[in-house]
Amino acid sequence: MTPGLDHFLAVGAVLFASGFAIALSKRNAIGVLMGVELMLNAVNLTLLAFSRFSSGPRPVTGQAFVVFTITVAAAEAAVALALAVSVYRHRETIDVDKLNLLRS
Amino acid sequence: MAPPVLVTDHWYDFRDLGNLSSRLLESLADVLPQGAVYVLAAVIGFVASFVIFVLPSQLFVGVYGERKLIARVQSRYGPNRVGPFGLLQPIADTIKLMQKEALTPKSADRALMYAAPALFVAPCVLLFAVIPFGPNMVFADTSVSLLFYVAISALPVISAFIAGWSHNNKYSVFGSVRMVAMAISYEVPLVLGLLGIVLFTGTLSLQGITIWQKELDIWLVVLQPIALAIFFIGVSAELNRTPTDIAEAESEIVAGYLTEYSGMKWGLFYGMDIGYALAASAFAATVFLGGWTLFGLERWVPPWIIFIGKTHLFYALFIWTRGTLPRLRIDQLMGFAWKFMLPLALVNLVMVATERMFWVEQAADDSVVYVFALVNIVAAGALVYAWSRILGYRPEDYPTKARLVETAGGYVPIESAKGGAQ
Amino acid sequence: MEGVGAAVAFWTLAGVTLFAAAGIMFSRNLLHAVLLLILTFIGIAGFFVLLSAEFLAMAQVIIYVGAIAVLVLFAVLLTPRAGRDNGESKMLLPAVLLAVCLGAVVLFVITDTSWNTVPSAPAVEHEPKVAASDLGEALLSTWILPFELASVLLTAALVGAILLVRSPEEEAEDMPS
Amino acid sequence: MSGIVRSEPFTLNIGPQHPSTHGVFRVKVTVDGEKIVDAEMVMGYLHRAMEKLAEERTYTQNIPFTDRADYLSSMSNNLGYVLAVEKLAGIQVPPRGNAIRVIMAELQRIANHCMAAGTFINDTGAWQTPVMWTFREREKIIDLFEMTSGARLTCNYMRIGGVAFDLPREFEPRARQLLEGLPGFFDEFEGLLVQNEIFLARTRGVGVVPPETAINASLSGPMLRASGVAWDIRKADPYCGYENYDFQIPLGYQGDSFDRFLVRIEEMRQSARIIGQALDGLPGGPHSTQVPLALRPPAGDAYARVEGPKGELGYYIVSDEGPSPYRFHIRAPSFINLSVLKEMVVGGTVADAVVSLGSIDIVIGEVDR
Repeated sequence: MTPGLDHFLAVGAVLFASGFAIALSKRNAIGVLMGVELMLNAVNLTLLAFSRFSSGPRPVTGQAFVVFTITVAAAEAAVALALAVSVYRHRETIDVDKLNLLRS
Repeated sequence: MAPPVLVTDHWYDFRDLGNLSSRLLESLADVLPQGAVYVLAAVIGFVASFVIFVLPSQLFVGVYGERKLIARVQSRYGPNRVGPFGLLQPIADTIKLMQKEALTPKSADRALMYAAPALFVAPCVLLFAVIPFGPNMVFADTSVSLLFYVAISALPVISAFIAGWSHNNKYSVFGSVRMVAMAISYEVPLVLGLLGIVLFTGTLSLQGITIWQKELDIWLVVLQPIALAIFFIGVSAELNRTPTDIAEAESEIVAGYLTEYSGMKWGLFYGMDIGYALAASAFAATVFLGGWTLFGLERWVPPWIIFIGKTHLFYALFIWTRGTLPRLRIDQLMGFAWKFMLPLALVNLVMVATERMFWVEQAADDSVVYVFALVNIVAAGALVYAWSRILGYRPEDYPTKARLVETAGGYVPIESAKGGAQ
Repeated sequence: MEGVGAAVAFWTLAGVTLFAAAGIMFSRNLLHAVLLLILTFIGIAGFFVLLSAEFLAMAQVIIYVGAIAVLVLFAVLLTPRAGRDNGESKMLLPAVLLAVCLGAVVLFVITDTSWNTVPSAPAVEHEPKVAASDLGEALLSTWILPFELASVLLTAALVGAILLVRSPEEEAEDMPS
Repeated sequence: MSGIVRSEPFTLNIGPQHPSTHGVFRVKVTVDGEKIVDAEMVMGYLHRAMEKLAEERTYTQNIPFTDRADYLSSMSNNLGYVLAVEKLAGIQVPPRGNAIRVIMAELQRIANHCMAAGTFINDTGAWQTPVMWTFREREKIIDLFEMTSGARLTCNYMRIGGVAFDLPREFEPRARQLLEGLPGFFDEFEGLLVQNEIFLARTRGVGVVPPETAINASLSGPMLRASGVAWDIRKADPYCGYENYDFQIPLGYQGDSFDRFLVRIEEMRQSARIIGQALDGLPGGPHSTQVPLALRPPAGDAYARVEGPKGELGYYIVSDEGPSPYRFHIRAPSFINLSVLKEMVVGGTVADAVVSLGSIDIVIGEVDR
């Protein structure tokens, strides 16, 4: 049957939950980052679903908002990966469990 | 902007194959179950575009034509043994590749190694979905088809990286890292260059751009020479054609990310390299050379034949550079992308914006476009020359002839030599 | 959004995306996880097309698949001895439990409330088509301030990322001698 | 744990089987990213113990060995060996023999430089286009060799005391025809590449050899002249009558790969001039003197050197009055020119290393002997 608002929201929710699980459970910092990216994408999806189906004169506001989340996600990914690489340079590991020293 | 209907729309009028397929689909519409007609339309569109344009062009222009033309550049004949004038050479190559043994090194990551060729082929087929072959002969006429092309052309980079990474071989890791680094740094100026086009035509859809060029009777290559230069260099960097084929540079890293491939897996990469080059030249023909329009001639000559001719014309440009230019080093390439092409693209954007603003504000009539064309061409030449001078291009103080000395003695310092540096 | 086509597209995309998301969770090799992440990005771009936001779908493919995924690949490349296995940390069990609860709560909320959507199913004719030009105008008219802020943020992130990753030699180079 | 972890350099084999090592020659390169930190050359894959074998064969039987030392310039190799034996045995060569030897040596230099310049551009990445052009010219010269000596590559044409056969009748018209075409080809070839911005970017400043290093490493040929040192055996220690030909020595500016290319192109022009002058003044008379087959030169040693296409090609022969040389040594220019490869390569990228190696123009047969 044709996909309505509930279907898109459901997919968004499941994606968010899996991204959340990945972010919390992965040992490698890059794995955590992947989880975060997935969560941001799920949010984008839900935003667009609402902007597409909800009443309201101008659905474009939802899409404008998604553009801003994409830019924030890109900036955040760049900085997080830079962080991971520089931590790797000092610690030779980016294993989330082992990174407990605050001193450089 | 509904595309203009051709003179006749009988089914036998092969000038627009759209009539034929629509007539066929209407007759089948009631026979097939409810949704199947759309699937059938998709299949017909795909088979038509592939059988008429992509496959023959890939084989006969990509493999045979390229080898013949490059042979001519090198003052030799090129393939003329297999079949009449060597025309069956590509088929012979394909058969040879198919029966060759496809080796997989023991320490390679088998899953990725098998996936990479498939992932390299899929985007190439997708690219042809958006290219308009005729007035209503475009497979998927979305309003963002230009952006679709740029987006899909980012996918083969990932599959090339996977291919190189999965071989677990030093040369291929070299090749894949180079390929990704170069593709990323050439995508930025490429997109900025295309932005100039979008600014002028005002639409993102390729069909819209073709119609714009048809109504104003001007080709965008005249209006935007810098954008064409940037597009050509950016695309030849992304497809790894010769001035920038460092990802599989034979003389340095054997075959880059294709080192361990053999048999049909290598064949797929080789075939799809040509496919991407064809897609890029089809895109350039649509955007820069006026697509299927030829100043009104398209009412008599079938538009898709005009389009195919222009694509092969642009493809000849790729062949020409491949036959004559040596290869740049990776750091020179990166420097060239960021220090030369990006500023040029930005300045071009500013120029186009002012022209567009002038055109819209003054509501000048459409003939002002020809003035813009003149201004842009002159500005392009001046800009390229001035910017290269700034970046240190001094051809006159490089000697082009060795010094000549009469007698054999010790070291001859530069100034006192008889010949001197011309 | 004709009925049958959209439904078929929706369920296949949902299947592909969720399979890939689960794959990231359970795959053993980090690189396979990154490639599955790319698959999810493409799946989500497909969803955007279904929600008739084509410009955003293409932007998503360019930015996520073209740039961020390659960034992650490079990060994996630059950390060779940091273990390429996609292992779980000690927090595996609590993480999964928390995620499941969160998912359950949100799903319940979705199915329970009745959203006042646009009258009838998306098959309605005057489907609010948002062309790229409307989005452009919106970004530069009503949303001009966040647009400028976003560019400032991107520049800050750019400079920050470069500074973080400078190797000692590069720093020594720029140190005033 | 607190030290900054360096990205560890890994070794890469520009191995014996590699498209641009001009033969079986291996450079073990330690690479940090794209930059080369250390390079170690491994050779000997083509060692045929030529110098030992020569000690069991008579002086005339050794001539075919010298063809296979540097298989790309067999005429010059023959000339070197034959001059050494003549110096040892004190044999005089008739003027016509000398003139034919000069013509053949200079033709061989053009053929070799065509090969060297062409493959060098191939290493910078041009898809075989320049090589095809230079090979087209080289074929004409090879036809001349085949007409006179019967073989295309390893001609075995020189004999002790002169040359094996006299020039056939149609040699002169064909040679004249070739000489008319050459200057046009050189200008066209130079025009194609010398202004080419990408070629300049890839070769200027790559693999630089300063003059002091060139002299200390006893380089010779185009490598030495590209660094600005004017040294040519044909001028410094003339043989076979080179002193009465009018030609000049080309010199480079900074000793980088581009200068070597320029020097080679200019040398080809000079060789064409020498051949023209030699053909004009071709003396009559016998083409060689009679030498007993089992030649037994007096005890002693002799060293004769020739300006081969790759550099100073020397033959050192010790005789103990036996029918075969007691000791037979070849001073191979490629082997000595190769010794500076490490300084040229370290610090540059892998791509530069390949270009520098191509610019030295080595032949593995001569390097490994």
